[in-house]
Amino acid sequence: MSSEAGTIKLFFREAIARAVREEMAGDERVIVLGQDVGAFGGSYKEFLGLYDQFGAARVRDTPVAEAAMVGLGVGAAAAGYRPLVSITYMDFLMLGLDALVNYAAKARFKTGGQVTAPVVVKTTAGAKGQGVAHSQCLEAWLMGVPGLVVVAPSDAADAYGLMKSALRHDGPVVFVDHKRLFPTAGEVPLAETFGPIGQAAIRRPGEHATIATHGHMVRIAAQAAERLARDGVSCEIVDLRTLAPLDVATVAASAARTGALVTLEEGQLTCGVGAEVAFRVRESVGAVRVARVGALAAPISSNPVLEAAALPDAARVIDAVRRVLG
Amino acid sequence: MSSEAGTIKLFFREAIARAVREEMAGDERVIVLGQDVGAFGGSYKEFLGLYDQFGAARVRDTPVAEAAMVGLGVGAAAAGYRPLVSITYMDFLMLGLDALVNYAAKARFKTGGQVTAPVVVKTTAGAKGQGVAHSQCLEAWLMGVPGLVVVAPSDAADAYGLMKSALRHDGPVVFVDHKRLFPTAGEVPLAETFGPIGQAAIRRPGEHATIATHGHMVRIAAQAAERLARDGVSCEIVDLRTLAPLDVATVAASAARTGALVTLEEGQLTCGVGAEVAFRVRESVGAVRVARVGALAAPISSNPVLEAAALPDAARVIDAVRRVLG
Amino acid sequence: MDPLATLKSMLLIRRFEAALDARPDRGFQLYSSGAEAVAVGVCAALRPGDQLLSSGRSIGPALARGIDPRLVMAELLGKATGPAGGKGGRGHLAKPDQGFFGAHAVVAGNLNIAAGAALAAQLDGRGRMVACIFGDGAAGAGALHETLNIAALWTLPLLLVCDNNGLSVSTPREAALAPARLSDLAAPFGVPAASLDGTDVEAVRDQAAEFAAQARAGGGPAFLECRSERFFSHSTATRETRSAAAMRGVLERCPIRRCAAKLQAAGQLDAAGLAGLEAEAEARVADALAFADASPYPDPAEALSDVV
Amino acid sequence: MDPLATLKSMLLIRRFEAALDARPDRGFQLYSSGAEAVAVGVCAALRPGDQLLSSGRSIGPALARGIDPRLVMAELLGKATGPAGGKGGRGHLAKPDQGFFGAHAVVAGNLNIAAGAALAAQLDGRGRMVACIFGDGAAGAGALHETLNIAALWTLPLLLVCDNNGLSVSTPREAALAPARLSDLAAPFGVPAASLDGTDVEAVRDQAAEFAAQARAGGGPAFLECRSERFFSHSTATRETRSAAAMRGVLERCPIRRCAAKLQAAGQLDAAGLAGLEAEAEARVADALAFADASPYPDPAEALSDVV
Ligand SMILES: Cc1ncc(C[n+]2csc(CCOP(=O)(O)OP(=O)(O)O)c2C)c(N)n1
Ligand SMILES: Cc1ncc(C[n+]2csc(CCOP(=O)(O)OP(=O)(O)O)c2C)c(N)n1
Ligand SMILES: [Mg+2]
Ligand SMILES: [Mg+2]
Repeated sequence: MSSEAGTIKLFFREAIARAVREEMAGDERVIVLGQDVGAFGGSYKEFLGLYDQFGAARVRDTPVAEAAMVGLGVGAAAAGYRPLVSITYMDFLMLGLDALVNYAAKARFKTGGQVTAPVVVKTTAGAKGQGVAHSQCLEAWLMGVPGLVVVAPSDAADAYGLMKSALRHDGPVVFVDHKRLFPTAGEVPLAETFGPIGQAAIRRPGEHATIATHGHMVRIAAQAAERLARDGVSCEIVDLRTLAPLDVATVAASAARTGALVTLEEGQLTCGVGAEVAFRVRESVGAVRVARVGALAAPISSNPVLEAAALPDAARVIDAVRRVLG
Repeated sequence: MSSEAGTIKLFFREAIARAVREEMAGDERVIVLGQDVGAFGGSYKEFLGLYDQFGAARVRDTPVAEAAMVGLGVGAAAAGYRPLVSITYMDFLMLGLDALVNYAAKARFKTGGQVTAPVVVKTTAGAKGQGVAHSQCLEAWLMGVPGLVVVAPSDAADAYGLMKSALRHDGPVVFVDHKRLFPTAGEVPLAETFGPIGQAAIRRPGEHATIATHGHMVRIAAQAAERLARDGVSCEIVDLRTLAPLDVATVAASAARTGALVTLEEGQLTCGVGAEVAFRVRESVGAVRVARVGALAAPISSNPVLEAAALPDAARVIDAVRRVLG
Repeated sequence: MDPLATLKSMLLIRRFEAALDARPDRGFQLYSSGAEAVAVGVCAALRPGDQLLSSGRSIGPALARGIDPRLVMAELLGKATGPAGGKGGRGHLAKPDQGFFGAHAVVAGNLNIAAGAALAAQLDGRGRMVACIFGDGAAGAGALHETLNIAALWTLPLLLVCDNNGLSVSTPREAALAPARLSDLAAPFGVPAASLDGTDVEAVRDQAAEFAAQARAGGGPAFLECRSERFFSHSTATRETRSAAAMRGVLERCPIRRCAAKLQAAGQLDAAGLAGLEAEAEARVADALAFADASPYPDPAEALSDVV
Repeated sequence: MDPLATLKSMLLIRRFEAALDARPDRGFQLYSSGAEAVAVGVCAALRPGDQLLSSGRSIGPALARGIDPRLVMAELLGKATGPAGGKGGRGHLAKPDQGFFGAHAVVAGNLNIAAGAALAAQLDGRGRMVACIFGDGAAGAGALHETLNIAALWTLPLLLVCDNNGLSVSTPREAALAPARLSDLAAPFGVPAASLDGTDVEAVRDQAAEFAAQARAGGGPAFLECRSERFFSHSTATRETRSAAAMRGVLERCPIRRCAAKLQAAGQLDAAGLAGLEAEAEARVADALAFADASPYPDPAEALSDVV
């Protein structure tokens, strides 16, 4: 059952299913739209059981039509519902950006508050052997869209808590998970809890350098910190958890203490999460040594050798930390 | 005719038309696809005359179907042609991102060099009274896509030279212009010239602060520099001209001289052009005071009062320069 | 809705746009004149709880849906007293609490949004339905295909109304769309469709009413093509591409004159009565302008409100 | 292409996939077994200068187009000797110089790319055409609508082949697509269409040949729906959702057995002859595996080559 008191060990995918189940049970307006989310239970079983419990009217398999899927969710949201739209991989979210960015993100503003679109677009980022068009991390695009909230949990507890909060938020939320997180397990509170939107978390305290990252990369940061610790280098890991709004205060406070910041993301560095975090931290704490780590500037191949070569790993993070520590 | 020797005064839109005309005349593989690009000559008359000269087979009016427009251009490019696809406003490019980002940008890589897609996607960014879904600047999204070249001319000469180079480039290029630039005029060389891709230009030399910007904002920077000059503050204006690849060297050298950098863009600041320029410059010149200027973090209304309030203007640039000069 | 009411509604749209167009401060606008019968006919088939969505060409739809001309004028002129406080403006008019879910300036961008609103109406189970007016140009967009397919699969209470004025900016419908009739696009999905003269307000109203009744009864979506005219150039910023001769033919097909003539022939209206209705429309428009003129622009600080 | 050649080609695909699937290092794969007749029948109608595009389910199309199994195996196993140096891999196979323009793993993502290639073929004016194989799931995407419309308007030499195996991952075609027959989607655009049994390689070949001839003659696009089967689960990473009983029915509809039986009935093939062809296929696959095994993985530095 549980290793710690008051918690239960759940797989990341189970934590998502639990959050959606609780919200669907408590609020009729919550519905799920997506490809193979019904009896199949989702590509990563993250919706398992919802169809049996809530039925075909509230858990809807859709055609392969991402533009309409997002549009339907946004439209139903603007009409008073709270749909969760599952876009299997973030690469395919491009097909639905018009409804998400041109409509949902602007609905509240352009109607002077008459309309809000509380839709949650859940999508899976990251590379795991599926190639150039099934591996991208586009969080940075969404961070720059006023009106969108973007959350990116790194463990089961946050997958649960942030999904709960996302489904209660009164505007569009993009919930970004990762292929490599679904099979990971973690302790989740037995009691109903809500993850704080806009609040980063310090996953590991440290003195010499701050590593600011999110999602699956938090695990890579932990590996790097472990190895650096053996050499007496102590890293503080800040899990951003929410990318929009960004909790600069927590990262800045940490960087101010350590004096060194390494940003880590799986996606592209150019105009990426790290560039933004670095800028905002420097604005608020002035002189701090900074380095950023991300994917190589190339498409991500499904080839095992090339994928591994392109993605950030502990070794690269360690190099970056040593660089900023000069 | 001409104010300077060897040049001719052309409107920005005429400079684009001239470049496309010359390339179409010299290379049968160059074709134009877009809405109302034929007899109508384009929304801003930037294609005027091409239809009469080259005919309906090479200058094709398309339906309102941005996804297919980009896909057709990319497919024809991969099959050996050099299409220019006109996407009226950059907001609508979202509808065509799948073909551009998931296919064109990766075609060369994923085929190991067997296929390249020399397509030019020309699109118009920026706000000019047309509202929340017709005003966006999404250059930063594209800068982070490996495989894409992004150019953004600020005057007629570069509109001509960079369009020429874009149509000769052996991969996908996004040519970003701006609603407010079409009616501006400038001196363009009479002789055939090619704008250097990946090379920024110093538009105004200065000693105290560097302003790095692109497109229409170069004109705003010039206004700010003029006014600051009256107070004895001398600004160097670097026109990035190409956003991918980014000419960091020129900006860094300038910032190293002046010791202060202000980035200016019309789009959103978060994960924007300025965040990237600032990071890369700091990487290469170390300590430099930096500030960034961009739109307010909100959708851009067509409302004259609210649009003006949201967009960067000379006053804000002046404040930023004074801020970095402490 | 009685015949005189539909005529009144069409007259209001026509006069409203003429007055707005005469304003030097009107900015960028898209007009519905020539297609009044489409919006008015469709709205005659809608009930208070229903929702209407439209393309950026939304003055006709908004007024036909019964939104106070004062509010519409204020919004279009960027005044703080508009339903969106002047933030939406042209192309984004909205008053959902009165059944106008809103316009959207992205061509075909409102189709799947409308399907989502129809899904909400279906889940509500109160017999409400949704109508979405879009142009012929939008019929070339994949959004129509995805929306028709899902609306048919899920029997959504959705009426798709194609206001076919034969043009997308300068591009003739024949050069942009392969189908012989745009209503044919519904057939593969088993969605009932009709194609009719969009200058005949009664024909539009009757067909829309039939489809609306089907939708309310759980019969699912329908597709209504209305062949209308565009009396102005595409927008106030777009040059006219049609010849003077062609324009004469276009202006011939006036839905208002057609409606008035029919009522006069039927003895339901005489010259004096028509003059009275025109004067009434003029008065409402003058009042709307006065209201807008008396209204302030929004505070610049509003540029940052209602964002998240 | 003679009947024995089509049978050989189908056998090669079947044995190739069986051998690949048996490899612990095969990674994520999508198989064509059950739909061999679709790719082989279509390719029998193509000429050297033509181009074939496919969905991510591309082993059948690549081999049917005549790409050397050694190259295909090397690419799928991530070896540097693959046509893309191992960079493309599953879902992105390509060998354009041999008429396989390429696979694309984005559902429906290859449709408008294929139309672009067809536009190039039309502009070349050398009687070449383009075929694009996509799944039933892709028929729900707006890309099909936009592509059909433009291909029809511009009479592009494009053959759209829907490999309808009745499933999109776990979702039955009936639950995802409203049309009674997917080929009906072509009708509104005036695009000729046919719907046939995709396990009958001769039927596919003959209809594809007719449509290809039309396209070459300037007759424009066509739509060919082939009702096939999926013998494996959606992918090597996807759990099977069909019952054992259902699978028995699925495996009944084997295009290879059907073709072999027909040839035997016609006296063009005997048991020994069939065994010989099977052995030949086995041998080619074994050779392909040996080639791939003897090939190196790409140098990690390749991760940064061929980008811009
Ligand atoms: C996706 C998209 N592409 C292009 C445009 C530019 N545009 C605005 S209105 C219009 C014409 C649309 O024609 P139609 O749908 O027939 O509507 P009409 O203007 O005739 O009422 C176009 C191309 C747009 N707003 N959205
Ligand atoms: C745009 C997009 N959405 C979703 C997916 C995930 N996906 C991969 S294959 C597939 C099923 C497609 O079904 P179908 O088109 O019938 O092809 P089949 O697998 O049956 O050959 C899906 C949904 C994708 N690759 N691309
Ligand atoms: Mg029209
Ligand atoms: Mg299928």
